Amino acid sequence: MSAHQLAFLVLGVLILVSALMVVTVRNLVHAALFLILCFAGVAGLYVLLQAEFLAVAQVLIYIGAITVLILFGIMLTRKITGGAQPPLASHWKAAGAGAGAFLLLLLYVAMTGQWQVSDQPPMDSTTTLGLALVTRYVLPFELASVVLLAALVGAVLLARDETR
Amino acid sequence: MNLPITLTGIVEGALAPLGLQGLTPLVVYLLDALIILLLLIMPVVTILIWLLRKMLGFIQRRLGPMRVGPFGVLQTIADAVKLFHKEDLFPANADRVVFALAPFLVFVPAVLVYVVIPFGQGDGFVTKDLSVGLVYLTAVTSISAIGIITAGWSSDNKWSLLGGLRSAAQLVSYELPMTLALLGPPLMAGTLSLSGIVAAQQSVWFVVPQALGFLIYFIAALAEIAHLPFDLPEAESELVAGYNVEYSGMRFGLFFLGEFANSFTICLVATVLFLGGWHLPFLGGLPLTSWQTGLATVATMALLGGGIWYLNWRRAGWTSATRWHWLGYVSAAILAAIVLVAGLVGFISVVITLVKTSLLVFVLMWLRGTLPRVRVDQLMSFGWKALVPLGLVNFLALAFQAATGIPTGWVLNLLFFVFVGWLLLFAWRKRWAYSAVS
Amino acid sequence: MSTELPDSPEEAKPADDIFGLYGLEDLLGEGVEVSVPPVGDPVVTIAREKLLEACRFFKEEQGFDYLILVSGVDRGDHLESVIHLGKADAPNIVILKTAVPYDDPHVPSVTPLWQGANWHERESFDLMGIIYDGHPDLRRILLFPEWDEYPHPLRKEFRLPSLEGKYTVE
Amino acid sequence: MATETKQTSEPDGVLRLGGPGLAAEPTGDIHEIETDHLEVSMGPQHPSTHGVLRLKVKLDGEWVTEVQPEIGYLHRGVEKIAENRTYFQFLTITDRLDYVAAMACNAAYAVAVEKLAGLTVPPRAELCRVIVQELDRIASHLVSVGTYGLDLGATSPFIYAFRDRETILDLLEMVCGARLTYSYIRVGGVARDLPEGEWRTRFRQFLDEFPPMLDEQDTLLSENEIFLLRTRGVGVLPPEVAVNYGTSGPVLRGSGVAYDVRRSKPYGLYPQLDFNVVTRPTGDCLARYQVRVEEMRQSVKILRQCDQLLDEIPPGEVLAKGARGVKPAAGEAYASVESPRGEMGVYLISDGSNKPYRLKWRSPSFVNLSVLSAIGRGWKVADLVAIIGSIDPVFGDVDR
Repeated sequence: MSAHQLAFLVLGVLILVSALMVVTVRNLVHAALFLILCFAGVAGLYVLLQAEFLAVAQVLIYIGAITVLILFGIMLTRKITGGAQPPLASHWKAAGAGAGAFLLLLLYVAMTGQWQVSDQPPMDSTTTLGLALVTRYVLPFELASVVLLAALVGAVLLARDETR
Repeated sequence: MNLPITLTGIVEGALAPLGLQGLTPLVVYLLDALIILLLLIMPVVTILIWLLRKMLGFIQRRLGPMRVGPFGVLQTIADAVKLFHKEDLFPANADRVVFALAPFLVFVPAVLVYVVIPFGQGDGFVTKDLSVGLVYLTAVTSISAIGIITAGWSSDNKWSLLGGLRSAAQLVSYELPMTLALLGPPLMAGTLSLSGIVAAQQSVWFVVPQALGFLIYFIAALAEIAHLPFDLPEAESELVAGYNVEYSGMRFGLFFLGEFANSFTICLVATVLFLGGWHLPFLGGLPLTSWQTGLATVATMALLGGGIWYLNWRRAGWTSATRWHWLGYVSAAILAAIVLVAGLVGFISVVITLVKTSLLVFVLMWLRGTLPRVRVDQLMSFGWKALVPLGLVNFLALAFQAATGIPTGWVLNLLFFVFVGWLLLFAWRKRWAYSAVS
Repeated sequence: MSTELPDSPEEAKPADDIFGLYGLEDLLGEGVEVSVPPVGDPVVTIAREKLLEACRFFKEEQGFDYLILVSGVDRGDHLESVIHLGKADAPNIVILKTAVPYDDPHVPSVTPLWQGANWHERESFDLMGIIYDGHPDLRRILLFPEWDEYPHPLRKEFRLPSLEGKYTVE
Repeated sequence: MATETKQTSEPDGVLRLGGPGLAAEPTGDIHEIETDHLEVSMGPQHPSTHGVLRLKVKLDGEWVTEVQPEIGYLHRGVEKIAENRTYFQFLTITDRLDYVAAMACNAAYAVAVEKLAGLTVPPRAELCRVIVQELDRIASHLVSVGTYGLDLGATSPFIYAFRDRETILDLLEMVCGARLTYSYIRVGGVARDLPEGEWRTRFRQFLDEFPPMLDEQDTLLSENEIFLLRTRGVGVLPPEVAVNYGTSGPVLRGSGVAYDVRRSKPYGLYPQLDFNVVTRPTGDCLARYQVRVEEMRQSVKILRQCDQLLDEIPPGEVLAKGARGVKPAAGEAYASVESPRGEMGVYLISDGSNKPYRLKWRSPSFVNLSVLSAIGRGWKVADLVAIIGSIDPVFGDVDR
């Protein structure tokens, strides 16, 4: 067994277990912490794929920014001790349907996609990514930035104190 | 490192009988990290803490640690031993697992950062020269925020929760201007690798064309590591000790160590990205040879020693207890001897990097000795209303310059220098004291 | 920036009539008694029904805007609530005394006139047991709320047990 | 932060003040979410409450919506002790009241007993009293100003201040052998005359060296933009409220009221001395800080004059005759001195015996602290720390 295989095995188990814990654990803060673990595992997968940029971006955005905000939100809205929540919320049917549909989609892509395997070491992924973003995928890129801008404006609007 | 017997060879030899040769790179990597941690970071942090306390003592006209070892050099070790002996307390209602893990979430990223930082010229002085080193840097440092928040939350203490919330808001807010400022050097160097960025500064350090970016980075990084004017998460006089109020023993020690490691890290990063890393001023164009750098090092250290001596002499009327100037001479002599005898270019480059870093660390200590703490709303408005727009303007100017060749970045910096000059003049002429009243 | 002030303490000593103290007596009639002792400041003894009125008179007509002290004294046969009034810009002091019987230790609070009386009156209530009617928040201040060993330790009936028979220098 | 103080008169007729945070009352639909106020207990072990003060604080986020001081953790029943000690014995207890400025406590008590018993203090003793009181005032203000820096996160001013305080404590130690609980000012005079020789030299040296040192230390704070941001316009106490609450000392003078017992109700040698009553019009934390710093300069000015007077008033009697076993006639007296924290008064009632019948201590810290619940609301927690520091309570004095 090579290091790669071992690492993949460990990471896969880690991701699956922590993802399961996110949805089953009763304490919201614990769920957020397991989410971090899950994200970290995904970042590890990217490293195995030699997509270093994606790996660090995963850590930077998902762990460093998003979960911090999630934790922040939980702490602001929950009691300090984080009262236990029922693991299955009221919308579990809809959530299950959505997740199932997504699973099917993923399976379909995985089955039908044409996966290229190459012995060549990958190019400098940062340059490739950057070029692709501003040339071939410039429309989605710009759309995403417009969405972000809208979110930003909305946040400012919500946070503005009307009394002042 | 170019050892005659390589680490890889040893590990491979040990693993081969077990049929696990495939794991060699992984194990080598882990061992490498361990060696870096034990041989580089722990001693550096230990010495650094001593140095910081000495500097603070110097600013505050006291001696600093003096009891343990000659001039108190072993004080940090004594402190660590003391912390290890302390009882590891858990508050009754604490979330035990999270409470136990939080210090590691703060300390481990602080150490992981060193993986990509080039301490000197050549491959031997960087653990793993990632092509995305800079992104790695920001990514890893952002993890420690989680440790601080969870520490504050899991303690089940209102003060520490307030500390955790404050730090979450602060870290998220200041990550933005810091990242914006960090985008400058790769724009000019054309690479995200840290050694690549250092190499690009051979002729001119990035602090010259990017003085504004450097300043934004330094201020935002101070807030990121919760250093003095921005140390609200652990504001002692307001939140008792903030997020770490319930911690004891070595868990507290980890926060403490992580904090000092972070102080060192931001200075090191600033050195690498903006102060030219191991390049010497005005000698950048020349090939790095041992005698030149040796002379330059001696000159620098002599200047330092002389400066310290001068300060001491000027203040001798108040207190003659601190005789610091000889320390400057001794360190200059030791360094000169090392440089001249060994003549190791790589080693010299490490020394240069560390000297620059120490100067920045001194600035850090200077701030700590001088400034009061800002208030939380002032912190936020400064970050969002001053640093973020400035960072955006700076980044846009640099990007425009990089794309078109029109020197917008230079113009912006010129404006910045003019502004700073005006500000200094203003501050000099405006004597607040009591001229207006009484 | 200093206020104009008399040059010596002798000058600062007020003559009786500057105060309008006798005017107060006219105003309030019975139940007010004024005396100027040889040592110390003028004392006005007032029945408790008229205390608030007198305080208002002193504050608004006589300019005694600065409340120095509200205290309680155990006179042996009755309690006494003592108010020291001063001025922020002059050296005058006037002392207002109100007798309070043990069995009905009520006296009007002067907090509506001076916020500063709040803590003084709480302390007097705490240690001396005088109840100030109209006080916004009359509870113990120095002793802890559950204190009941000697309810009001500054009263003369409470003798320090540890000092009984000791430390008496004659 | 703009200078913004709200003043409301609520139904119970109680005047309430508050900072800008009181404007942040939620309105509109979006805010109609159930929110909890965080109730925290600040102290008695909190590092910035200057002793055993406990504040019950209600927080809305970081805004303080209500602050309720709880005191009494250091209550020792001093007034009861006084009734069981002779006039002479009680003097040492007074050291334990305002332990940061024990000379002022000695003086307040001594002046009151002298007024009651009609004792005349020898002129040399009056001079000694002024010198030690002013030295002690500087020492006390140094503690206050230094720890104020510490409250706001600046560590160095504290160390600088304590360096200078050390010199004063050395001087006072040479005078009376104690560094904290002096018991130097006695009823009827002082314990002994000021030492000659080396003490005088060091005293003069201090007078020469201290002002530049004070300037240097003050530069660290009052010329620091962050310090100004943290104190200017924060915790504003309007003059009419300050008088209404009966505050005194730097708290009152910081609000622009020139009330200084040394001038308003002169005692001892002060009428002969030239000094200014320092006031600042703004009434914020910065004003209170500045008053303290400037008062130190005024104290140096007084001490300079005293240095000359030391040559003019010859050494001689320093304790009035019959002061030791003083037995005042039945009667009562109120006398006060200007302690570093304000009007420190003693209300003494004598029944003709050698023990006080009743002693009531008017402690400035107690009165000054009572204003906190009024001016502490509507600010951030950090401001609350700044406000407490600027009030500068000493808990030996508050709780007695």
